[in-house]
Amino acid sequence: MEKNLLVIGASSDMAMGTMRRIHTGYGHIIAHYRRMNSTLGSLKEELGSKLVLLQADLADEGETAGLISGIRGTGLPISHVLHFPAPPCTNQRFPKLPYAAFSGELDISLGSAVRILQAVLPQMAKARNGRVVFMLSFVLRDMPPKYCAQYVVSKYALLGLMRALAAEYADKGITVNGISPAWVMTKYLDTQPEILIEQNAQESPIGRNLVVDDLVPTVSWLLSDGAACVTGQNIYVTGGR
Amino acid sequence: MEKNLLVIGASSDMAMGTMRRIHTGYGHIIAHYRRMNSTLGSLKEELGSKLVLLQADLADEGETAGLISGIRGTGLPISHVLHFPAPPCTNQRFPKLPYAAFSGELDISLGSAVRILQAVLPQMAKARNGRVVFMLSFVLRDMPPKYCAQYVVSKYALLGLMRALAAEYADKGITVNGISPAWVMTKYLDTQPEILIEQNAQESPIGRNLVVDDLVPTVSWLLSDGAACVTGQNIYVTGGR
Amino acid sequence: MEKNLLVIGASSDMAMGTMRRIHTGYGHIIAHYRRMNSTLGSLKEELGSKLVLLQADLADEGETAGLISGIRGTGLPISHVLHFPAPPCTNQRFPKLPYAAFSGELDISLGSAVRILQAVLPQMAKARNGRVVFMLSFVLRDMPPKYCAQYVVSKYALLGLMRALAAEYADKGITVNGISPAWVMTKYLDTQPEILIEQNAQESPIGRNLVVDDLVPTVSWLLSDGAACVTGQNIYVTGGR
Amino acid sequence: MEKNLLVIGASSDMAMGTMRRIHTGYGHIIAHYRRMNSTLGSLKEELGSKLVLLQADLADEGETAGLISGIRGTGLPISHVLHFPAPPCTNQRFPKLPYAAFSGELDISLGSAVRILQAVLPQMAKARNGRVVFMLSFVLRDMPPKYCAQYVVSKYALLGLMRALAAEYADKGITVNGISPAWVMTKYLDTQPEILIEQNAQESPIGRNLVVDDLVPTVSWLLSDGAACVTGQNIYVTGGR
Amino acid sequence: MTREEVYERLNKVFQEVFDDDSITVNDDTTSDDIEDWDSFEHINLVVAVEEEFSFKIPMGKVVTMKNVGEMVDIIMETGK
Amino acid sequence: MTREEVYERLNKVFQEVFDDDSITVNDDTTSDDIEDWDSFEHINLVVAVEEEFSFKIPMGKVVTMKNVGEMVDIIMETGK
Amino acid sequence: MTREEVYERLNKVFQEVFDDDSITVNDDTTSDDIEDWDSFEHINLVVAVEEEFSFKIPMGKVVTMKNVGEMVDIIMETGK
Amino acid sequence: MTREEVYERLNKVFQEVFDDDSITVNDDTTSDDIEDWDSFEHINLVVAVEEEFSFKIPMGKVVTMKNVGEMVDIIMETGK
Repeated sequence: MEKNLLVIGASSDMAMGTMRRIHTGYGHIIAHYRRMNSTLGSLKEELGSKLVLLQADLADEGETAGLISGIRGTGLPISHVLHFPAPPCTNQRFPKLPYAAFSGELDISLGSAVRILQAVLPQMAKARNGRVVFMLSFVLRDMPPKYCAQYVVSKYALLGLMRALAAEYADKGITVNGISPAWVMTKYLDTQPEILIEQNAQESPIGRNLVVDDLVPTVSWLLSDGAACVTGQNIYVTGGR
Repeated sequence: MEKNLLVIGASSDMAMGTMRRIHTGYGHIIAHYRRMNSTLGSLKEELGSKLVLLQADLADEGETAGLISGIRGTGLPISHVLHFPAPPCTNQRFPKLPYAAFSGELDISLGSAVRILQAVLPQMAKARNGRVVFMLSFVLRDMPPKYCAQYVVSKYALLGLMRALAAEYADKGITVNGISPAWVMTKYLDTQPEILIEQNAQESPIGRNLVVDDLVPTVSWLLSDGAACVTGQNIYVTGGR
Repeated sequence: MEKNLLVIGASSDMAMGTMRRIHTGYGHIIAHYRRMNSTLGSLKEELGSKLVLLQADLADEGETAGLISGIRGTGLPISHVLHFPAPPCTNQRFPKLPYAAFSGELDISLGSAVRILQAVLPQMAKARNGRVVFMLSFVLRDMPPKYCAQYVVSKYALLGLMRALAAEYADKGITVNGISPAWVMTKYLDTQPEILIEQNAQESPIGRNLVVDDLVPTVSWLLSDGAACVTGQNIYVTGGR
Repeated sequence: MEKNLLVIGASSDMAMGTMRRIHTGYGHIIAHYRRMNSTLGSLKEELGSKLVLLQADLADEGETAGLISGIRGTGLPISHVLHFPAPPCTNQRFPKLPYAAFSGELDISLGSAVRILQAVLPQMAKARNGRVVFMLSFVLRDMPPKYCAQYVVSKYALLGLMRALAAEYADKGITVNGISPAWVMTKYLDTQPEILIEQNAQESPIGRNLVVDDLVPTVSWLLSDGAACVTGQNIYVTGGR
Repeated sequence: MTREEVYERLNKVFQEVFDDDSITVNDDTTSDDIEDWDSFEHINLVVAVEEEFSFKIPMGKVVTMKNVGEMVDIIMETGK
Repeated sequence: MTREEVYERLNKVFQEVFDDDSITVNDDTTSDDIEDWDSFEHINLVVAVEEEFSFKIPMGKVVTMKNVGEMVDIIMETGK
Repeated sequence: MTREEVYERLNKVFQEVFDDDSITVNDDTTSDDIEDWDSFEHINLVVAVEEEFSFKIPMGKVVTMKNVGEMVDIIMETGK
Repeated sequence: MTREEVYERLNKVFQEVFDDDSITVNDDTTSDDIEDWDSFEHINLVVAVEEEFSFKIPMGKVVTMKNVGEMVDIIMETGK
């Protein structure tokens, strides 16, 4: 049965790095992106028609709806889903966070996941085969870091969705899991002060922050046929933090 | 130092049962409610001016803002907060849930918690003393039940808020915790089919569903001075499920 | 129904501090101790015949058997059990730990728990009423500290016993729980270098190490009638570590 | 750098099935076994000198010591370790379990792990490279099954060892993880009544019990270079229980 | 109430619950015969039947009903 | 095999499993009548019955058996 | 750049970060003297200082700086 | 106590802690120069130094000591 991978948030360094490593396993990759960039462009050149690019701003409900019909429009049955979207995380004391910081983050990460998965899961269930992987975060572990409540809340909401879907689809051949990395060196960290990034690297047992390639093998394992009996799990990739 | 308890969602059976048992420990109880009912009415009669009732529909941003100025209006320094609000949970397959079922539930439970705590926490931090307790749920444990993804997601979001606030306020004399009960016999279960309620009771090691009084001692412990070093914890009260 | 409390490891600062605070709730306290000390002596003077002292070295199987017949000999039905025994923890690299460091620690903490609970649980089950509380440790949370593998292993073993008994006795009116504190200032820390103790205090959000009184309210709550629906839980008391 | 895999408990169906699938990745496999059987025999024939078989009864301290010198005797630097040993689990009420059921199980599973890892970890640490994987169990999740306290305790003890070693060796290029399967159809289940096995299969979302091949991909991922940043994790492979 | 009358009303209930007018059930129909008949719809079905025939199906039977025939038996015993 | 013969052997099984020679069971005996008859001993009981009468009790019936009478019915159907 | 010039600009930085124009700092000022000076504002402060004086404060010193005096020393060494 | 005397005793301490008689340290020796000098042995080292020179090294300095030279300075200040 042909495997088609749907990637939400494909213009992130993490998504692009992952696609570059794992595309061989799939017939087509349908990749949602928000802003085109050179890396994604060259990946498109490399993969040609195998990589279907769909643009949308997930903060806009209408565009998300458009994305969904775009996915349907490809006529490709989705078997695997990778979910990456998350707005850049800025640090702020709780009382100074506008509620929009919470709702906005939830609409993008949770909203995109709910709407798009509602569109693709029924057909994955009919096919009795599917894999869904959410990019979560080490903040889910125990006591989270201070001063990013909106980020922590949105990751917990995704964790809840992951668990709820894992339970609801466990008897339908579909696994739903998450991967929770420590800080990964990507554009995503641009909003963080350099000293914090440096501090994180020093405090890590491996003496450095993670890079995208540290995560790829775990993502591919969760997407693989061999992980058919692993569901509802949140895998921490932290180098021992 | 006088203790003043703020109760959000006071018209729920759980809130009313709790207030009835623990009011003696507080100078005043500021109780938000949505719809007046006879139990709350008689509690008001009983407690008189000690119980300050404030009405608001938390689904309405304006009314929530009004509630906050109402709380400020009392001029009473809040030292303890109990958060109960959650819309009745209906069972539905994931693909059939409108996104409004998620966002609506989050706006009420998470939204009320964020907005109201942002208003009261700074002064609790100045006082270097405070207790916040969230009513969470057993669905947070491990594999959740099927067919209530919107409920699971909103409880996970609150769990995330609880943990984030516990971390941010641990050095300010404020503890933030949650209590996660199994099914409790209250109006809240009216939306559940009787056979499911019966089933739950039979499957419980204690052979029955919980009642509000099963939870009160745990809530009072978390609110007590003696629990000053307990924070970020989610206490399961399930009778051994 | 009269409540009789059995305390294993009563000569520890933690046990003595706890008994001093909670003895009023019990008809008798049957307290096992290893070495008499002045504090325990004065507690005995204070409580008189209410406090039954039984000496035994739990490292010695014979003496443990003697202790059990001693408990039976009192003819007092045990309704509540507090388990404290743990050998002082010394830091050592894993490869340098003799296996006796593991088996010795397990024999004392796990061995005493298994043997004594096997003697008292059946009658507690007949009475359809009982409380068991284990003193565990914050090392159970997430990544444990380095260089005390034998200590971590023995605490995990007790956690496992706690969970197994909670499951087996949930339908018999018996709750089994644990309490996991961060560093508590007691004799027990004498084996730790002062700088580590100081370091721990500084790294704690509350700016100090715990004292026994920080734990007592949590222990009494777990032993109370009101906690009848709380079982299999491990409560962290860490001040937000 | 040549990879050499040490397998403890190689005569179990799980170990043999795993070795058959993953041997190609290793220069040599040093396999401890207790009793020779035809499957292991034919695997030896197949792999020839690549598979080094060492016999020992881990319940006997002397034989374990002999095993360790046997491992050293091969002169092969161990880079990867798989730990399987666990005595067959029999169901019994807690009060009827002799303490020997606990200590015996611990001596075999924990004792073999401690003694053998103490022998091989230092050199793995010098090489700044290593993988250790423990076979744990789904009983570690939440409320364990009833009537096998000795089994639950020994798995928790191993979980504790896993975590303690993960923390102590995270900065030395060594990862230590566990895999926790639901019931797997192997000789190991021979001690379980058929109806329980059937019941388990029916209650599983996937409608069957696991087979060894359901676990192998997860084991190989944890052993792979790609999992270098995954440590201290316990991966549940349960099909959604 | 004849068995036929019961089936007439029962078929309507099934068609509504599974939102499929082509469904007709008989004594031997089981959950295997209707694709969407899982634990979730089973509860909805029971609730709908209880409403249609205004009576409560005892817990035990909810779990053990093997086919529609048994359901009809229960309805005819105590349903209205 | 007569019902009497079954009961003769069955009583021995019960007496061994519950380790109590005073136990005698009849058609109406249920788990409520024997204090130790919980989920754990139920399994042991089934295993012992299967051995004594050398046959397998189908899964479904293991769960739904309401009283010893039903157990005897099953034994007489398929037991030896 | 004289110590006075540094303090002139540094005071502005402190006033902005802590959003309080009344703040003036000197060699002996420590985090104890400014109520809001916690781990969070310390990072913001360092970032603001780095921008104002366009240079990077080495990690080690960020952690060990005991008072504003030491901060000024670092600025005068390498700041612009 | 001269710097030489301190080093004489200090070298013994290092040799015992790291259980290696070949070790000799000087002002520039850092944890990088001694393979086993990690967080664990650092604590043991501090404890051993405190015993040998019967004084307490203040918490802050335990963390910030950059090389053995600084350690010797501290010892000469307050050690006996």
